[in-house]
Amino acid sequence: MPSVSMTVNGRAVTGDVEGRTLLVQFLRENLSLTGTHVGCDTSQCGACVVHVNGESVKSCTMLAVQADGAEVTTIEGLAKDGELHPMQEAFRENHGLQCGFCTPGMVMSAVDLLQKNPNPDEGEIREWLEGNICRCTGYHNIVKAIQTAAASMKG
Amino acid sequence: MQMTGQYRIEAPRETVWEALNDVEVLRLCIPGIEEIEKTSDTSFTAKVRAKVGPVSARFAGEVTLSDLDPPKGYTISGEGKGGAAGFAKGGAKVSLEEDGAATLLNYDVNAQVGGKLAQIGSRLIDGTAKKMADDFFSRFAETVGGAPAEAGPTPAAPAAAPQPAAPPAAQEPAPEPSDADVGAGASLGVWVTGLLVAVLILIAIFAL
Amino acid sequence: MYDFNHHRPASVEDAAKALTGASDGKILAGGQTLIPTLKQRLASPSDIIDLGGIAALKGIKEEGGNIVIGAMTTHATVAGDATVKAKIPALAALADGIGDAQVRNRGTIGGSIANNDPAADYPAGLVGLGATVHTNKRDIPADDFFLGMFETALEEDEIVTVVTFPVPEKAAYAKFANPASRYAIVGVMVSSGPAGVRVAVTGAGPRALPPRRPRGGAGR
Amino acid sequence: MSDTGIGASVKRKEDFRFLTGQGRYTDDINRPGQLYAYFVRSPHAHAKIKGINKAEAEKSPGVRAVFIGADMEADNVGSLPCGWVVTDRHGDPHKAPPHFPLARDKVRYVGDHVAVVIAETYAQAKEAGETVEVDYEELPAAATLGTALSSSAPLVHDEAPGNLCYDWVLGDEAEADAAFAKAAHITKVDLVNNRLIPNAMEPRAAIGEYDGGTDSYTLYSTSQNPHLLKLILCAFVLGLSENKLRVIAPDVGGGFGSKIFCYAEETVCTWAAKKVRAPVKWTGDRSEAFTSDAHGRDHITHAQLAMDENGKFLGMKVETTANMGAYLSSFATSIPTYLYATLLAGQYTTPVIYVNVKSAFTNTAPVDAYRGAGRPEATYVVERLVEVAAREMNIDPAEIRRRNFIKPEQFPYQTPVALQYDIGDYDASMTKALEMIDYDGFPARKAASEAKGKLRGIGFSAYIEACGIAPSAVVGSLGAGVGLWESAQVRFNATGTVSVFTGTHSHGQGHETTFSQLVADTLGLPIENVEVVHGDTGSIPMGMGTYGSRSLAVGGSAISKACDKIIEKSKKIAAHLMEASVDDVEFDKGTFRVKGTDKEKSIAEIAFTAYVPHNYPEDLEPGLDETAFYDPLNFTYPSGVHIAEVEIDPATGMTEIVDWVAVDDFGNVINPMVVEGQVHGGIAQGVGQAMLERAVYDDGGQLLTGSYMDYCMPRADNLPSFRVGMTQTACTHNPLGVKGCGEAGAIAAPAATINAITNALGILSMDMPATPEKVWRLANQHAQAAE
Repeated sequence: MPSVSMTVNGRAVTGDVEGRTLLVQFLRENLSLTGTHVGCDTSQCGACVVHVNGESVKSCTMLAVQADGAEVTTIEGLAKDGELHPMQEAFRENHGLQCGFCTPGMVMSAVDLLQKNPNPDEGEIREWLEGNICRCTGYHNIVKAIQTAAASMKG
Repeated sequence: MQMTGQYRIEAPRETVWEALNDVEVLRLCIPGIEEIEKTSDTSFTAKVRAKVGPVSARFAGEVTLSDLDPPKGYTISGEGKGGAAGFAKGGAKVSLEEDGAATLLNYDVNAQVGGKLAQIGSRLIDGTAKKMADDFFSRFAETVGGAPAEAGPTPAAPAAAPQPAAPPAAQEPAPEPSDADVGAGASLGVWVTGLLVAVLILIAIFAL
Repeated sequence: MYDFNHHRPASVEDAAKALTGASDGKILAGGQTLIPTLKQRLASPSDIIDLGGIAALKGIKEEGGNIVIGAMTTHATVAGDATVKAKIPALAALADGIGDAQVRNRGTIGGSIANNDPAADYPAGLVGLGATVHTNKRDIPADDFFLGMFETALEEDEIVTVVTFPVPEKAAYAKFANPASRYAIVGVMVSSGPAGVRVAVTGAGPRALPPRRPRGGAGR
Repeated sequence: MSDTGIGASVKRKEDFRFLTGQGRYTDDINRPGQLYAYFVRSPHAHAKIKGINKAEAEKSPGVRAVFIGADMEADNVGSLPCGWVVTDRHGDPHKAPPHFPLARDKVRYVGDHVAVVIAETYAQAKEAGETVEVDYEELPAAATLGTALSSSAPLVHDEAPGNLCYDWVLGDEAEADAAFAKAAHITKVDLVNNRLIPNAMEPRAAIGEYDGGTDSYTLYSTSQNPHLLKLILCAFVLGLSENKLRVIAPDVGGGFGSKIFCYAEETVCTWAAKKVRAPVKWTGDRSEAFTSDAHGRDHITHAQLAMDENGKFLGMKVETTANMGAYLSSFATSIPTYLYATLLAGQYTTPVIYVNVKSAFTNTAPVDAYRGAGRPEATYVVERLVEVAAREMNIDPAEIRRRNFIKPEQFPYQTPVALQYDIGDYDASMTKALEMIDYDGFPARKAASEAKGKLRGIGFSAYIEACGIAPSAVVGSLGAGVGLWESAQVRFNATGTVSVFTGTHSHGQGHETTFSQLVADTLGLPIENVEVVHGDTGSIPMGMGTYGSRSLAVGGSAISKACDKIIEKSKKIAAHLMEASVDDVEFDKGTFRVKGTDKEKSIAEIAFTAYVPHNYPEDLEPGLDETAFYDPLNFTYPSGVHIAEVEIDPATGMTEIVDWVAVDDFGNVINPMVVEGQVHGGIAQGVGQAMLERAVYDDGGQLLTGSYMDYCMPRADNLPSFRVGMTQTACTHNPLGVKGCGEAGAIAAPAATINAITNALGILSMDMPATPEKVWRLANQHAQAAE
């Protein structure tokens, strides 16, 4: 059984996994980081989005062994010292979530957007979110939240 | 899905008919065949490995011949179970026409896929079924007729898909007009429409 | 998913060796098609040869008037690369329209063309731009590379290493995406460059092809 | 208004845990020693099970047990019931063929449950599952609604000849015919209400657990109504004592109706936990959700509207065929009848309405409530009819609606289809919506679009909803097998904080916040001091759960009543503590005062003494903990007007929603932010139905849209930002004056969208979903016709 080592939310972790173990399974089952969710099996819903080496990826479409040696950030690693990340805060402020299931992936995806494009317009935000499905909010408040976060992160 | 096609085989009808009933010939022609065994004069069991891109599924099943009308044709039908992938079943009505010294083989295939493959792979089913039928009949024509087969496509629908550049081939998998609104490749209309529009957009871009 | 042996070779040679040595080996590039297929248990390879550890397969450079893209370069990298954007903006736009942001962060050009999905974007890009596919064994012009639905000229133990694109005078890619899967219902790459005017279409048939009668008399 | 009181957009209390990955959904829960279940499902739409060979699976690594229908039968496990009896036009109950959790003799849809494999890991269970050999004799399938009732259709159940579940009528056909005979104009439409798959983002999951020491069970489940699930499982399916089953529905990732029902999987996990003496966990994947969650909608309707020469409605006749799927899901029968036909009056004074609904069994997944449940279908019929009528009569679409609106002075208004609307002001919503969309400016906007080569259209939908699903007496008289009241317990802790136990369930609606606001405001407490507890039958009073936009109107009213009881009891305590008469004690903002004195006690002080009653008199009971049950007098009737504006590119058929105005009357509003969020989500689902979503089975009963590759979910780039406005007429019969808001958007949006698209295209009708291909064809057909 292959052994993998990676840094997850700043913490070095090691685990024995099968070749077929998905990154999301490793996070949820081995590390009990259950904030990352699985909402589909065809890599479309985006509930499982985490950052690997700083980029958003679908952790259900990546093997744990592929993340060997990587820096992984999950929703649990976003808030620092009990302080919500500005994106989390903006989601709360703008009611960008309802049932909360798609939220971790949505937030991680949105954070990656602002890394790449700190000043996106509404159309760019909507297009970026193509890989994240939310059934509750109609996206209206998610888009608002990302705009708010963009403004607050600019400072 | 349904599809039809025609092959001209450079062999007399009797020869073609015999080949159609010869397990050894079928073994050579069925794409992905791993095992085939005759269980009676009109039936055999087979194991086939179907590979479509990343998908690779083993189907085990039975094939039966019916409506035997030697040497004019028969109906070949079968059903295979593919475990997690689901099942595939279908049949082909094959008729043989004499065309001078050669034979025209007409087929009318009816195929259905069920379970997981239908559920998540519907966009690829028609193309795959068509490809497998073409593979079979072109290999068959080649095996029996000796030379690469000459294709005479008789499309069920107006051929919208681009034609391949090189033989051997019947018509390319023209997707069947289907009821699904959303599947890629779900509807012939969408393809034609989309193609035209995309070409028009590009022409507009180039005209600038 | 069925279990498999995982290999992470450090060179293309080792990867080819692992592939030859496996009873039913499969190359893993970005994995954005292969992993969902494995999850659905629609394939059960004995061995997975993960190219993620081969640094030489990544990256983009300009060389002899061509844009040279390593097989393991992600769509996001191609889409965001300054050289590609300057020299072949149509190719950057094509890469930027594949799947979604997360798929683009993992999916690779080599994986896409080796898979040759009939609705994928890159095959039309390669044919429409007159690219050449380089493997560990040979160089294959794009026109000869894409054979049919999911079929390429690649042999069993052949691995795509690099794709080179001649820089066209101008080019454009347009696609109609399936609203659900976002695969191309149809995508068209048109270019005018060293190889003349080229048109290639994906989605509308089993493989990326020039249309039967290119408009305006353009042809290969 | 305080910044956390009723009417304030308080930020949600539940968000911190969801935003930091600390939500606790069923799949996040793991029980010691748990095993994993994998369901072997039918790949066929219709087949006889001739035999099942499970020997190899039983020998597979890690496998503890493989169960099939016969094993459940041997344990006398019953059929999953349908809880609502619909009486047909001849006075007979609907046909109710059995629905066993694991199929016995036959499978009837793709995804039907055939066997369950229980193993130490999920992978082991799945691998073993593939070795279960089922010998099927395939049968022809009745896969499409259009042909299911024909005499040549294969029979889904022997118990239901002709595949007919019921043939039901509402209204008087002769009266309707008489109204039509007088008509100056009759508008006819043929509509298909496309079948939808709910797709809550969290797939269903369940963990069944058995405690041998107490002979009791715990079921963790993704349920919208844990008590109802408990009741059904115990009383109808598993034959357990109700005191021996605890159902916990923790955080649930969306429901939209699909998690109301009692499903095979949770039944099997509960039952099997005792068989294998270990917790049994099942987590569905999306593929399973597509095939085996109850689907929604799926109607074929022919409707007619009779009018006088001024466009005044004289009568309506509606014939609908509704799909039930292969088995009756928990409430399936009521959706196309009592939740559909009764809404066909809409906001209008149509005096006579006659409805005939035939429900059919087909070899497809069961169909039941999905967001709006019957009411979107009704609104689609009414608002398409009205729109087509306006175009045929050449009357402005807003004007024809205004001419027929029920006027404010006509309330309470008895419709010809059994409902009594308590209050509303439909004209007010229309006026506000027209202002917000700048209706007068539409011709100029249309011209501007045309100058760009685009087609612009505007579409109205004036919807009404009957929600706050209750009252028990009414639903009981209509055949419901349950009461539809709601419960609440408001429990003061000794230190002055409050735990509120509600029988409703929150799976995105924000109850923890809204209910806290309600309690904090009513009792004069800081909102942080209020905790809302839901979802655990072990701790909450029996309640009926959340669906049909009932939580605030019914559940919130129960909380309000419990708070009243708290205040009443507190007054007695205050009177004792301040040595005054109860009648002299007044309560205001958390403080009890003796009239005309400066004596006062805070509610926290009262609560403390209630639990430390060192000097209570004999007749004063300690404790401050009150439970209330609330059974309303009527449904609530939210209403509103949605206006969509679209722009179509005739060259591509691409439709863009360029503006959306929603003006809704939800009565009094506790948290406008939460309410607007509900409206947004509802509109998105309605637009999804109108433009993107459609479940497609092929003629053989295979689901072709079985993943997100083919079933098109609305995504951010399919939708605009919405403009939401409100008008208010307070509900007359609940203590809060509130109505329901959860389904409004999904009810209003399909008609608004299709009305806008057909308006842009200059045609009368088209079927949903309005995909680019369809729109392109119609746009070009239209262009040709115009040349």
